[in-house]
Amino acid sequence: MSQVLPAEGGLRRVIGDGHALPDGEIDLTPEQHLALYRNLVLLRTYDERSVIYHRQGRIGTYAIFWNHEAMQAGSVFALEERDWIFPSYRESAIGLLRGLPVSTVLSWWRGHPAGWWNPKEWGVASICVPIATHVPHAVGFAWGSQLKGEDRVAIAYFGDGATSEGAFHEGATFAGVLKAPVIFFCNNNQWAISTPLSAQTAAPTLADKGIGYGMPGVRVDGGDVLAVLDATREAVTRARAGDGPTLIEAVTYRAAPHATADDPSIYIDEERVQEERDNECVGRYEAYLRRLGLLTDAQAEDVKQEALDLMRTGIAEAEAEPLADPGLVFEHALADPPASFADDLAELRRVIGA
Amino acid sequence: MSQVLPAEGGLRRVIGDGHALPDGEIDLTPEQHLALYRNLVLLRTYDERSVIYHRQGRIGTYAIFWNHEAMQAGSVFALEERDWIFPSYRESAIGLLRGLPVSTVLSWWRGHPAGWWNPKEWGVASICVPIATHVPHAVGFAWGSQLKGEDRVAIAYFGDGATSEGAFHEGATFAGVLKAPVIFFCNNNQWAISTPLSAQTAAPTLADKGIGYGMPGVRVDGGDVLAVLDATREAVTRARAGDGPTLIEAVTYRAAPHATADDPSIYIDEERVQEERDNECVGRYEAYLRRLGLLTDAQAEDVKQEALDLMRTGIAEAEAEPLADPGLVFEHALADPPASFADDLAELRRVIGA
Amino acid sequence: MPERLLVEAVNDALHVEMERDPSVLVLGEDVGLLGGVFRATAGLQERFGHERCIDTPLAEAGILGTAIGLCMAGWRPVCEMQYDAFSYPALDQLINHVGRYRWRTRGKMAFPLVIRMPYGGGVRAPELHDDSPETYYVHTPGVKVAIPSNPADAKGLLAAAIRDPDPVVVFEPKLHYRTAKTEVPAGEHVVPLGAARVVREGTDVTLVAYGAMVPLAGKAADALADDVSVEVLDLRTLKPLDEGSLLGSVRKTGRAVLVQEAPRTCGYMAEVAAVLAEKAIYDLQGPVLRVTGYDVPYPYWQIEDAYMPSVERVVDAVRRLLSA
Amino acid sequence: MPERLLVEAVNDALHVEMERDPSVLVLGEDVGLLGGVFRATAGLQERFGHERCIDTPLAEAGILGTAIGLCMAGWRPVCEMQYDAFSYPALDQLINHVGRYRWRTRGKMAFPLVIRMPYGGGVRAPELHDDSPETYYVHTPGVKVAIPSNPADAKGLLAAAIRDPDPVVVFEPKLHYRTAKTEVPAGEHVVPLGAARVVREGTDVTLVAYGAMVPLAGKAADALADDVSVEVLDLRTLKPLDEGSLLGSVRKTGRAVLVQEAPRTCGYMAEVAAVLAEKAIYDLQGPVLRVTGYDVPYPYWQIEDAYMPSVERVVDAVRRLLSA
Ligand SMILES: Cc1ncc(C[n+]2csc(CCOP(=O)(O)OP(=O)(O)O)c2C)c(N)n1
Ligand SMILES: Cc1ncc(C[n+]2csc(CCOP(=O)(O)OP(=O)(O)O)c2C)c(N)n1
Ligand SMILES: [Mg+2]
Ligand SMILES: [Mg+2]
Repeated sequence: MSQVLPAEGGLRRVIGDGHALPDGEIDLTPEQHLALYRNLVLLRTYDERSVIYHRQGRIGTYAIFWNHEAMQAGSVFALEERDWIFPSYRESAIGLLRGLPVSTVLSWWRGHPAGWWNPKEWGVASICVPIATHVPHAVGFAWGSQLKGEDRVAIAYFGDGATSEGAFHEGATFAGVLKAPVIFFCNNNQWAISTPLSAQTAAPTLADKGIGYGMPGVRVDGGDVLAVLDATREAVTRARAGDGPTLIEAVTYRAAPHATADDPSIYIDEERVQEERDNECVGRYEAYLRRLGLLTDAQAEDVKQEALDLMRTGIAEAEAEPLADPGLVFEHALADPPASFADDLAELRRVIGA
Repeated sequence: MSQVLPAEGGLRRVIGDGHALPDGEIDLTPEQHLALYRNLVLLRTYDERSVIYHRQGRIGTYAIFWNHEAMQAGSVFALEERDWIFPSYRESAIGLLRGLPVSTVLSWWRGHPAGWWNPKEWGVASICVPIATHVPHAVGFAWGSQLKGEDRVAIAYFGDGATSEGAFHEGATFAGVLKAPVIFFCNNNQWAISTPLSAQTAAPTLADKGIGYGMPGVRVDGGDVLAVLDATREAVTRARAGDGPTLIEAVTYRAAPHATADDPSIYIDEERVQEERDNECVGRYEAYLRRLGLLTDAQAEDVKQEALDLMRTGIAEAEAEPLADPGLVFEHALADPPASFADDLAELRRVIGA
Repeated sequence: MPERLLVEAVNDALHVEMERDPSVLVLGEDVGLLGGVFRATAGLQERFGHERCIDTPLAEAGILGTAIGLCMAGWRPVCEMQYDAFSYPALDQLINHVGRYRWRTRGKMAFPLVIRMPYGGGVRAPELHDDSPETYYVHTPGVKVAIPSNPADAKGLLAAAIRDPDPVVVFEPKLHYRTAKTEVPAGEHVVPLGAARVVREGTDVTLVAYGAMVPLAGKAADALADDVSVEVLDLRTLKPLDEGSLLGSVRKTGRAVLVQEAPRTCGYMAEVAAVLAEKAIYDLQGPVLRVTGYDVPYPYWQIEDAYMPSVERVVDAVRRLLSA
Repeated sequence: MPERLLVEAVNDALHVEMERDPSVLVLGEDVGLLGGVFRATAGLQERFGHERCIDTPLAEAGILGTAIGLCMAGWRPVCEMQYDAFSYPALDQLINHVGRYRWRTRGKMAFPLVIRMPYGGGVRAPELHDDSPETYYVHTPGVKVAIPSNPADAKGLLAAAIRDPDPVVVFEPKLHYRTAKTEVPAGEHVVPLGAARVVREGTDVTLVAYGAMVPLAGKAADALADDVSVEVLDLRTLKPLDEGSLLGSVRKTGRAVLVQEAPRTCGYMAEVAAVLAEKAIYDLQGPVLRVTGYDVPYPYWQIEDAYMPSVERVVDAVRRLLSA
């Protein structure tokens, strides 16, 4: 039986600051570093372009993940293709790291059916909107795969606020008992919309919650993509070894509005936001790579250009999607639909002439 | 701010075994000891008679609490009259300790309206049947009382299985954040019907869950009424001091069927049950009192007789309740009932001629 | 044909279907070691192992949420909710995920899960062991709902539910778990979803019922037999509703009395009445009457008989209707 | 009279009622510091302090469960659920406790709590921000349900809900939070629960609606005005239903088209149709038609207009009914 460790005190960290804090190391080839950098930039570009697209009225309400890229890219990098990802709305674009087309995710935010993908195709579950409710799905998937003798790990992403929901608790309880190969990845950005962590829980840290489920709790600097990768690798190793779930608390600070509809100026600490923006995660990793001589200006430029190109194509493709047919209202609800659906659709078509 | 303590390792204990284990002490007068003993015996007698009444068909299905008396009597003894008790079905008779008539509780198990009491009259909330759902009620009550400047503590009773429910988690989360003067009293009898604790959670102990809510977790021998009293006193003191909630895990082993309808022989460890029965909580306290010279044979006999008499009167009163009027079906649903209720009742009376 | 109690028929269906399809598994509180508090799952753990009959932690949303993930991993989970009123913590997973996930994948992933639970009153049980919560389930898009009234249907509908490609909720009338042994086909037995059954033919009035109300309707028909020819229709599946059988019967009799034990407002018979008011309005020779539980909390069991639809109330409704 | 948006009227009601009764408090996610994601609770925390306007942890069952305890301590809590589909985790507390606790104390304790939430579709929002969950609430014994269709009623019904001795759920049509400013009485303004309102008089057909469907019904009536005299009835309270107004109107027009945006099966209009099928059967000159959302998950917002009842569908139903 694996041991339940008390949550770590400090934040795990690999990337230094180029001055007082020395850089740490991690087992990655230069190619892997570049691939990871590419992932980070892809997410960053997706996010920044999306905010613009929203302003231009080309996508709807959008949940910004600026400065959350390290948590997403770092953790996914520790997975194998066969492992499954269970995202919340905050990780809406995480499928890009698996090759999901940009246009698909943009279509989701455009409310177009083309935005809904097949989880089996990408190993990425549907975006979960209701907080924490996907946590037990990840547990069931991980455990069910294990029962089938498949070596698959599942990772569920959720926020600090999500840890208050019963769904998180019940999922974590099941995972502990079943020793399911699942990772609970908590993006602790210290806010649930306008609710600060201090109004969310009295737990000393979120990682401390692990012990209540018999799983180790790990705290990591959420802006340090390598620390995130490192912690997730360990969790993946535990999971594959049959030692059960791990709770990872990645600590950051929300440096953007909750979503495009939100105005955080009412509640947030602007100074702290500025600090965070000055130390944002893509730049941190980029500086690290440059310090280690793993990234040239030309390479960085290429990666950024490539991401921008992908976005341009993506939005063009999304906007080129034909108007959805009203028939889709009925089409996928049931595998074996009742006769009434056909009647309803026929009537609808007659009335709206479509 | 109060400090969150890691859950204690061993079980808190006061009563020794008369041989190797020395007796501890607790701040109680001889009269208080006798009152506590009376409470224990009252609960024991209630429980044992109820099982007989059930066999005789005089009450319905009944949730046995044999050997849980120390947890109930010990903890209630630490409260003031103004504090509120939130029982589960396992603590159905806990109101007796506040003077609630025996006939009332028996009527509850007889499915008679006379079994439903006014919580305000006794400081005892209604018996909660759905697991853990009363936990947030206790939190809201405790916090709401504090907001009104009333010095009231609330105590919620629930089982080991209950700690898996979202309702427990959400209630505990609220309590921690609100620093509500509430005590979470977990009767860990190591079974949820047929489900053993090992299939319920992977947490090392249930008390360990406290840290996830920023509250101390205390483990106590649930068969030791003085240890329970002691731990609850501490929790009450914390609560009154404004230091917030405490989680008490009282450890025992279910030595009777889950309820009269249950046959534990399929699943339980009979040897362990026998061990528990040989060391049951009322006898333990009785022996302790005798060792300390605080209880004579005559006193013990009196107390038992008194309890038996109360039961005899109680069942007679319960059985003397007139048949309930069908009008009660409608009577208490709403303070301001719709006109349809009167119509429905009139029709019902016409049809059944009552 | 062997005779079985209703709960034995459920158990039989689970055995047969788990045997037939290795991707079926059962999970819930006390379903394994104990075989369920009603023993509906007795013998499954011995027969199919701990991995296909799992005692879960005490958390209904966890059970249903985990089952969704199990579907994603290729299983066909059958979840037991221990009692009707204890299924409510799982409604969130039901409404926001079970009923929507297939749609969310544009039909690419299947969620062939089953939720089964004992439901209904009249069993002299403590509070909250008596609910008829079908409305909460029926109103939820993306799920189907069946309620058997007898052992053979209990087996056949559960088998159909397990084989169905969509999520299906099966409510089992606990009042009749052990009231009567009747013939149940051995081996594979499937009663298709969406097919009502005329239990007794008649020409004056149609009693529409499901679950525990079907035997009751039968008794009311008996009580009226001298002078009223009563047709009793057992809906068997609430969603999808077998409109054809319903309209056919009411067209014939011209009168309908709808019987449900759930609270009246927005109970399932409201839907049936609405269908009749739309599609049988010219066939109706009188008002559509409902005999239902009342819009109050299920009462203390000593007076539960006053709450539950009774033979007397059904007979009275029929007589009122005939003299209307 | 001041003119206000619907969401401002809600905010006004909260200010007035909290001022009037010091035992009223507001709790929910983001209701305090932010003033609610729709700003329905803006200004309350500044005005009444952190103790009477509380930002809770993110846990809906916790919110409602805590509110029950607050009632026991003598408070009148007003809970906000941030959105319709996020209220489902609280259904367990609603069904098993909110609706039953008064009964459980034999009427000795009051549970004067309010749950209010934005509901409904048509707002081009991501999934699960569009539900019309009223059936889940209406079917639950022991709770009342109101749904305003305009700013004045939004204020008055919420005030009535807060003052009511029983638990009341108020759904606010988020589609119309900011569509129009209309007159709202200043200061205390109470619209009694259980009283429907004829919004527009007519003689040929009654359109029955509530919430966001009332303005829609009005538009349909406009579209038909040339040759059909349409009466529009705004139910305002779903439970208790104002049967008198409903039956009065249908008795007059002889025809009813019922409009709801929730999925059809067991939607609230099933209940209205059932009441008509029982109590207005001899007044009806044609079938009772329902125009509703469909029995499918609420769709991708690019095609939500095809799901939502539209003026065209309502007009079509009326024309079908008139030619039936
Ligand atoms: C069950 C549920 N309740 C409420 C909401 C509304 N809501 C959307 S995001 C959010 C805050 C989530 O905070 P957190 O879990 O910290 O994640 P973050 O957004 O910070 O990534 C809330 C309350 C929801 N989506 N689901
Ligand atoms: C929400 C809910 N689910 C299921 C049940 C059925 N049930 C009654 S008692 C019980 C086991 C409770 O175990 P535990 O919490 O350990 O308390 P104990 O009975 O051992 O005191 C279960 C599952 C219930 N009452 N409520
Ligand atoms: Mg957050
Ligand atoms: Mg237990």
